[in-house]
Amino acid sequence: GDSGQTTTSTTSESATAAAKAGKIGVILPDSKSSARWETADRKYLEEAFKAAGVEYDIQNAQNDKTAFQTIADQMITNGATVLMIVNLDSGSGKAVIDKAKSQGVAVIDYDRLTLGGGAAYYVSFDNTKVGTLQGEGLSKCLTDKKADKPIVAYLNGSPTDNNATLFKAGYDGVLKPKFDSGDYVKGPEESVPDWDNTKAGTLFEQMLTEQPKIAGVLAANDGLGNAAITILKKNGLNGKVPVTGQDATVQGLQNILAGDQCMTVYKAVKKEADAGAKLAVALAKGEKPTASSSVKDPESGQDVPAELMEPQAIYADNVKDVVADGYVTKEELCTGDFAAKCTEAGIQ
Amino acid sequence: MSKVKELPGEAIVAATQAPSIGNSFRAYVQRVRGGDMGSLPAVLGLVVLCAVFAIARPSFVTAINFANLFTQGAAITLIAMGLVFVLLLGEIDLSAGYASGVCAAVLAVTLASLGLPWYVCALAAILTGVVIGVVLGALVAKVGIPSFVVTLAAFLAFQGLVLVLVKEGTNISVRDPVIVAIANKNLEPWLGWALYAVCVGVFAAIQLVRATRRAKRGLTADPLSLIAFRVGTLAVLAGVAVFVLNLERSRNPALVSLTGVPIVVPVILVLLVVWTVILRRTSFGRHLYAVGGNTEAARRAGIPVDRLKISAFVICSAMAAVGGIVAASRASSVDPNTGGSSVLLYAVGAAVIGGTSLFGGKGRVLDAVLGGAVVAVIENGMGLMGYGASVKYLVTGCVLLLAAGVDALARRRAAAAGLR
Amino acid sequence: MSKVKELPGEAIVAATQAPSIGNSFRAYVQRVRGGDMGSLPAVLGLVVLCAVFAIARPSFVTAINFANLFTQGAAITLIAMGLVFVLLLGEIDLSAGYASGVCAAVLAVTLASLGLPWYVCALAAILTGVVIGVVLGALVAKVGIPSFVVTLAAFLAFQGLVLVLVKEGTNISVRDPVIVAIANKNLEPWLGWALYAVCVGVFAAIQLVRATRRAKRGLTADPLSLIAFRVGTLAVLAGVAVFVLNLERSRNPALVSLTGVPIVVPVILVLLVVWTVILRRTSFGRHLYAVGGNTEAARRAGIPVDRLKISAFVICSAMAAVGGIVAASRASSVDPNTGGSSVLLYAVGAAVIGGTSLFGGKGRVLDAVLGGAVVAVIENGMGLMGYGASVKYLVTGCVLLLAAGVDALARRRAAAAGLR
Amino acid sequence: MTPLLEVRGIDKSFGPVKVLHNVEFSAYAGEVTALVGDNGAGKSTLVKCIGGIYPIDGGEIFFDGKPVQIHTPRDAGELGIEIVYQDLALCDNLDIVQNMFLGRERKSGLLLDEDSMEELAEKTLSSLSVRTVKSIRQQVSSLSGGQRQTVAIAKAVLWNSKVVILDEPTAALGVAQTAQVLELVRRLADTGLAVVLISHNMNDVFAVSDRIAALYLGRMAAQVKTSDLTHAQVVELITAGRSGELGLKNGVTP
Amino acid sequence: MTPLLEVRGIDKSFGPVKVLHNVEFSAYAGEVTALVGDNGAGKSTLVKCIGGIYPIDGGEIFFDGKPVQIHTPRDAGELGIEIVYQDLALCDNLDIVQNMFLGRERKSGLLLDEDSMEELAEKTLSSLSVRTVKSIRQQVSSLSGGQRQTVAIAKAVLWNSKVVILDEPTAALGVAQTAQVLELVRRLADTGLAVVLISHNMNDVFAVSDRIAALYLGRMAAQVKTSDLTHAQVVELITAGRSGELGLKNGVTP
Ligand SMILES: Nc1ncnc2c1ncn2[C@@H]1O[C@H](COP(=O)(O)OP(=O)(O)OP(=O)(O)O)[C@@H](O)[C@H]1O
Ligand SMILES: Nc1ncnc2c1ncn2[C@@H]1O[C@H](COP(=O)(O)OP(=O)(O)OP(=O)(O)O)[C@@H](O)[C@H]1O
Ligand SMILES: O[C@@H]1[C@@H](O)[C@H](O)OC[C@H]1O
Ligand SMILES: [Mg+2]
Ligand SMILES: [Mg+2]
Repeated sequence: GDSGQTTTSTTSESATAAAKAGKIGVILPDSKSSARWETADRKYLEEAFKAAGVEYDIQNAQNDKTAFQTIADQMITNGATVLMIVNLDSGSGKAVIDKAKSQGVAVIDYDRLTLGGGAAYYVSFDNTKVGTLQGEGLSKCLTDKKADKPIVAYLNGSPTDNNATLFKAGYDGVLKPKFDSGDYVKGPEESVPDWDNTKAGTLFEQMLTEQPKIAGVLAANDGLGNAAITILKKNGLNGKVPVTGQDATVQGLQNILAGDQCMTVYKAVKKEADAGAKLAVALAKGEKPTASSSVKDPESGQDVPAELMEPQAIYADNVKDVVADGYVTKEELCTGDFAAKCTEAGIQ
Repeated sequence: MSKVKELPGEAIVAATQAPSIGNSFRAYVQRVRGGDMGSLPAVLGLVVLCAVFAIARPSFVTAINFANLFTQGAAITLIAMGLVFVLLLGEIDLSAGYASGVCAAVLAVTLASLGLPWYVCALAAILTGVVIGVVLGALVAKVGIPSFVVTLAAFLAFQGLVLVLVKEGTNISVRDPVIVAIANKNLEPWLGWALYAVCVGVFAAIQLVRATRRAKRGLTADPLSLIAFRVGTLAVLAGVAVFVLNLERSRNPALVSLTGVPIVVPVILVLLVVWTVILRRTSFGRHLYAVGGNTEAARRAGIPVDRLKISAFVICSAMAAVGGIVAASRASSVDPNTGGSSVLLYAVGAAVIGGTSLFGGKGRVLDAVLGGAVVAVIENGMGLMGYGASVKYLVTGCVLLLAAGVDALARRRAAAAGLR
Repeated sequence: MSKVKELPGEAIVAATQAPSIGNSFRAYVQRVRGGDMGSLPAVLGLVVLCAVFAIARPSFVTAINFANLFTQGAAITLIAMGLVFVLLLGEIDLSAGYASGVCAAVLAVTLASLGLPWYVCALAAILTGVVIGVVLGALVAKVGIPSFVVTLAAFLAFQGLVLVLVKEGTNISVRDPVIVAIANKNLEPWLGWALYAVCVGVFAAIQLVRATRRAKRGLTADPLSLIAFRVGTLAVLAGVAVFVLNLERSRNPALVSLTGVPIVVPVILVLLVVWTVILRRTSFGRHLYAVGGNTEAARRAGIPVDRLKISAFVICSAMAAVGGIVAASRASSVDPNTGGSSVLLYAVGAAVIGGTSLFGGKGRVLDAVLGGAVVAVIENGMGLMGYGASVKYLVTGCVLLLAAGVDALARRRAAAAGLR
Repeated sequence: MTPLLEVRGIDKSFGPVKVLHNVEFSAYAGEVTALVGDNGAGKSTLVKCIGGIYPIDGGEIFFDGKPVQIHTPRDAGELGIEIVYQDLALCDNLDIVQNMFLGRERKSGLLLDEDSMEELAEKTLSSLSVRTVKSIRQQVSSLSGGQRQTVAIAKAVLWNSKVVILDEPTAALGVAQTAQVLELVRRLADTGLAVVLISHNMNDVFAVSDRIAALYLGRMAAQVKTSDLTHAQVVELITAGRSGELGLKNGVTP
Repeated sequence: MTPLLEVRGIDKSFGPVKVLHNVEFSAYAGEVTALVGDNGAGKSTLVKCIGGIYPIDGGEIFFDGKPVQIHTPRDAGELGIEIVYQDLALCDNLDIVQNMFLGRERKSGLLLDEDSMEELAEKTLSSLSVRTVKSIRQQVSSLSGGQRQTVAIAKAVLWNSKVVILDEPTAALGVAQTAQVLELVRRLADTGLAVVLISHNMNDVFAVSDRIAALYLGRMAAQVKTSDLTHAQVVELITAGRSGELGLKNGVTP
């Protein structure tokens, strides 16, 4: 766990640039909603900042919004001139943005947009698109399985996570028409508090008891997907009921290779991190960078300059893309029994 | 059961005259009416809950749901069983939840990264629990920091430790077939019946031996009829349970067959029996009650209070480790949330609902199992109802209150009768 | 302070002869050495923590960080102040965190949807707290369900209630300037000094009046020199604090000026004084201690124990509402997480670290403030250190343990000297 | 003469165990009534029933000839019944003064009047010859057995009550303190109070009491004038429930 | 004759308050030594120092002539010192049998031997004429004051100890029970044990003791043969610390 250690370093190569540049503070939200924050985002951001030779400080609020604000206070106290935040909710996010602004500190919304917050920039994936890919993925797998009027269950993300709302909007956009047309049947639906995988297991077990004929599961990310797969396995239904996911975690990819999971959505976090870091570094140097597009904040109605990345759907046949991208290493993925499946999937 | 001293003719009439089924039953009714409820409220609460859920959702009374109940409640129940020991002393362990997370993470890491055999890894997890217990116990007993503070600090530290072990937030899969089987597989039907036969047989034997031994010494002993009644009740109830669990409950019997007693059931049973014997029939257990009832009196009786406190924390953390292993098995993975969120509160709640006192001196391991069953039935039933998160929280809270209310009102009535 | 009875010549030497600075100091040292530590351990812990952080991170001792400390610790401290009342009775309120969330949500909803003026909304929030307290208290006192179970149920139910109020997971912004000001704005510098003058003046007056009144009755009274010393100490410490908080602390003074005592400081101060007077100088407060010390004795003395319990829960929930308002102000929003996560454990921890007993009968409102300060300093300092999540949890746990260890070891030593 | 306090036909069970059977008992103003009986006879239980600690299963309580309901200790206190219980009920976390005024604190305005309470407590205690208490601001947890007992007695006599019941008040007291308490008991009765004294010490009983009531296994064996009884007769009533013509006949109350 | 138990120069303070000053005390095998003194004189404190409940500030303890260290109640128990404390230390949540064998349960194999404990407890209790206890499987919380006292005494005499110390054991007992306990005390001494009896009842003291030790305000005023003392002298020693040639002189131990 070296990644846990936050580095406050100045790289000597670009000391001249750093001399003028201010310090950048990054606040990550938690480590239980997804593995990505600590394993991917932190790593890629650190690399980007080191390369730019700026001082930085990355901290994780661990799903505690009081801590989130305290960390923001402390970063400003420590001399940060740019903050990049993944908010826990728009309200506390806005409080941080307001306080920072009043002190002349610029703020970038990273991955999650702070509604009504008025951040200087927004960097993310197209989250509705993520949901769309999941919805399309599930239909594809159901078609492959030649399912007839399948009952589809939802395991939504945390009710408090705004991205979860966007994902749902995405997959509803694909699946709702099919429910309406009668091709699919809408099954039970639950939002999993805090993306808690243990709770998700019991929730899904009870869905299945109440509605034994569930034929497809839209799980909002790989952790929730794995919880559903465990229950399906117990009932001998794994591989027969397709399950979706998100984040291309090692666990999710292994489940795909094993045939238990239908698909996941790969978000090339490196791109997101690089884009965010680029904006932050520019701001820290006192520049006014321009963004490629903009997003309309539905609450304030203002346009926020934005950089939006494209997510990619991953099925068994293109798991190798994720490895090739360096997001997951072959060593972690192809352990034990999976070595053979990796070869089969063309991963080298 | 109780030894009655003979009183002069005009003296107060003794509660139990000669033990027989009739008299024992009358004495029991009197005891209950007098306020010594034992586990009745928890059992009553359980029955009411089951009835309500069964009416609201017919799927509640299916074989599959019955089997689900056991696996869903197992981890909490196991942690609660350990907590009983700490609560008996009037102490608390807020860190038991995350301790189970740490131990589960140790299991997952040793399995995944080191590739050791499952029993070595399980042992490592339990040993981790033991070490945790020693440290917590020593801080409480030897240094004298209140257990609330020690375990609050541990609650934080273990959260950090889990993160370190799962590399700051990854999800470690548990794929070892034996470990996964614990919470996901079932005993062969014949094994279920064998287990049943052993349990009922041993119970009958113990009852008989004890009665004859007491009779030989001239102490009041339970009559054969009463023993037969007890053994019969157990045989019928356990028989029905085994029978139902041995029914086919697969959604697709052609594809896969799903029958038998879930493996967690014998795990819980064995631990229940072992800990109950230790609490009730060894001097160690006796001393735990004594320290919880009156620490000073225990100290004056020469009981090594500090050592006892440390042992209680060790048992608690070790049971948390067992709970963690079951949780890891059930989720087939470990993540930073394992043992977190409401695990601890539910476990303490289970012990308390079962009848264990937070102020020490009163409690049984069976309490944890009964209370754990109440908590599991509420979660299970609410899961079937398909409410949204908010309604579910609200209803769960109210149901919990109702279950505890039965108990409280019964005791109230008893207190009004002068017993408390 | 204490009245000494004259003893025969060969009798044991009394602790305090005539009160004077020298004698009072000697008596204090003896009391501390004898184990009556008062708030010394918490204060010592605070000093050590501050010293360590100041050395590790010079930014810890800046004016801006000093001001941050107050707003960061305010909500937890306020909730802890209320919890002291419940803990004094030997009860617990696990729902205080989410109760603050519910009340904050009521505030936000009435502000946002109904557009009522801020004072009406704040009142509605506090009233909600009062109602919650009445319900919890009645369930504990009248129905007789253990407070752990009642408030565990409430913990779940309130979680659901917050979700209902914030419409299943959105978050409601709080934009009212007055409410937002509470945790985010400061007093005008002159107002800070005025407050300072009033506080010191009133303190001096009370001390003087009490001493002269006791002297008149022929009871031992504190001498002028001792009073002067106390008032002087307060004047210097508070003076330095006000001075520092009135320094310019904006990172960008050209853009915005940031000076003055944070508004939460007088809020906490007023509540601290009011509750302390109620606990120490009214019969209501006296009865709380009595019930916590020996419920049966209190009942026999004719104290209405049930009513007292309900009042304690009302105070606790009302203070939770105040804490919720401050939290809503600080976050400028309310969401389903308000009052959740570790708020409750930190609040109880604050009270316990300050010296309040979980077993009832021992505690002061000041404990909550001191313990709250310890918790806030740990969080604040750890935030400056820039550790990763796992390390931060680990270190926070250890620091908490150390802070509590000072206290425990001191009391241990005292117990060895025969006092407990 | 109507008794100031009278109970009639009191029954009391703890669960299946019946502890008091149809007990009659009276205490008269200006008199000391001794309540005697073997260990476990039910003396303390009877007192707790009168004090509102235990609810009674049957029977009636009369105060000054009128039937009254005593459901809580508060009710008893309001009638003017003051009791020193055998299991002294003191709050260990409070000091002597605070314990003595518990439930009836003196106030000036809304706040407690600590000074006048301290003064009064001091006065009462010194009248009971407590010499070794270091400070009346000492917590009662640090008192010796006898000192605790004295505080409990002082607490009860501080009020202008009409009935004072003392359950084995001198059990833990030294020679001098015992004499002082017995003197106090007599003095209280002489000022017109009804005093009930429970004691196992026959010398004390005969020294101060006007009337003796003997409980035997939960039944009232006899309630007779002290002057009509001998030492030996009382012991017989206590240990056998009867003595000659006096007492229980075959377990039936006379 | 060397005393079986001897303490020399014991000092004990509670914080700033010094409770025992340089106390000397001996108990001889085969004798009953009465320890008397006013309320708060320090009797119970001395006993608790000997029992390892309180650590001593200074002084030495000798057992059978050899210096010993008593740091915990366990140490005292291992030496064969058995104590009935004034603040009876019983576990309210356990029953009578469980309390009597606490810390020294009988076992058969690894498990408790409940039956033999029940038998033995029954025997011991009936020798102390306890008649009103309904069942020896009753929790001690439901016992009367005297019944609790009896259980505590029975607990102490159950063991083959060498020294038995009883701190006001008869305070709550009835007439018959008191006689029984005094008889027991004498019997224990006659079988060769050293018995220490604390009591405020001079009759009891003179009835059974061989030697009397008087504590006065934390100092040992005198330790003399009972036969050399009169009733009045002992009362004087208790209340004034001296009596003629005997006792403390200007606060200095003789
Ligand atoms: N709470 C209770 N539950 C069950 N039995 C009880 C309870 N309280 C008292 N008893 C029983 O009632 C009987 C009478 O008890 P009580 O305390 O009134 O006796 P007493 O006359 O005061 O005796 P003593 O002189 O020893 O104080 C005893 O046998 C006792 O065991
Ligand atoms: N824990 C303590 N803290 C402070 N003072 C104490 C403590 N325990 C006892 N004392 C004081 O020590 C003195 C001696 O107490 P001790 O209990 O030994 O008296 P005693 O001789 O047994 O009296 P009694 O006959 O009333 O039982 C008393 O003045 C008492 O207040
Ligand atoms: O990547 C996801 C992130 O966008 C969301 O906010 O939290 C859960 C993660 O799985
Ligand atoms: Mg009694
Ligand atoms: Mg004593």
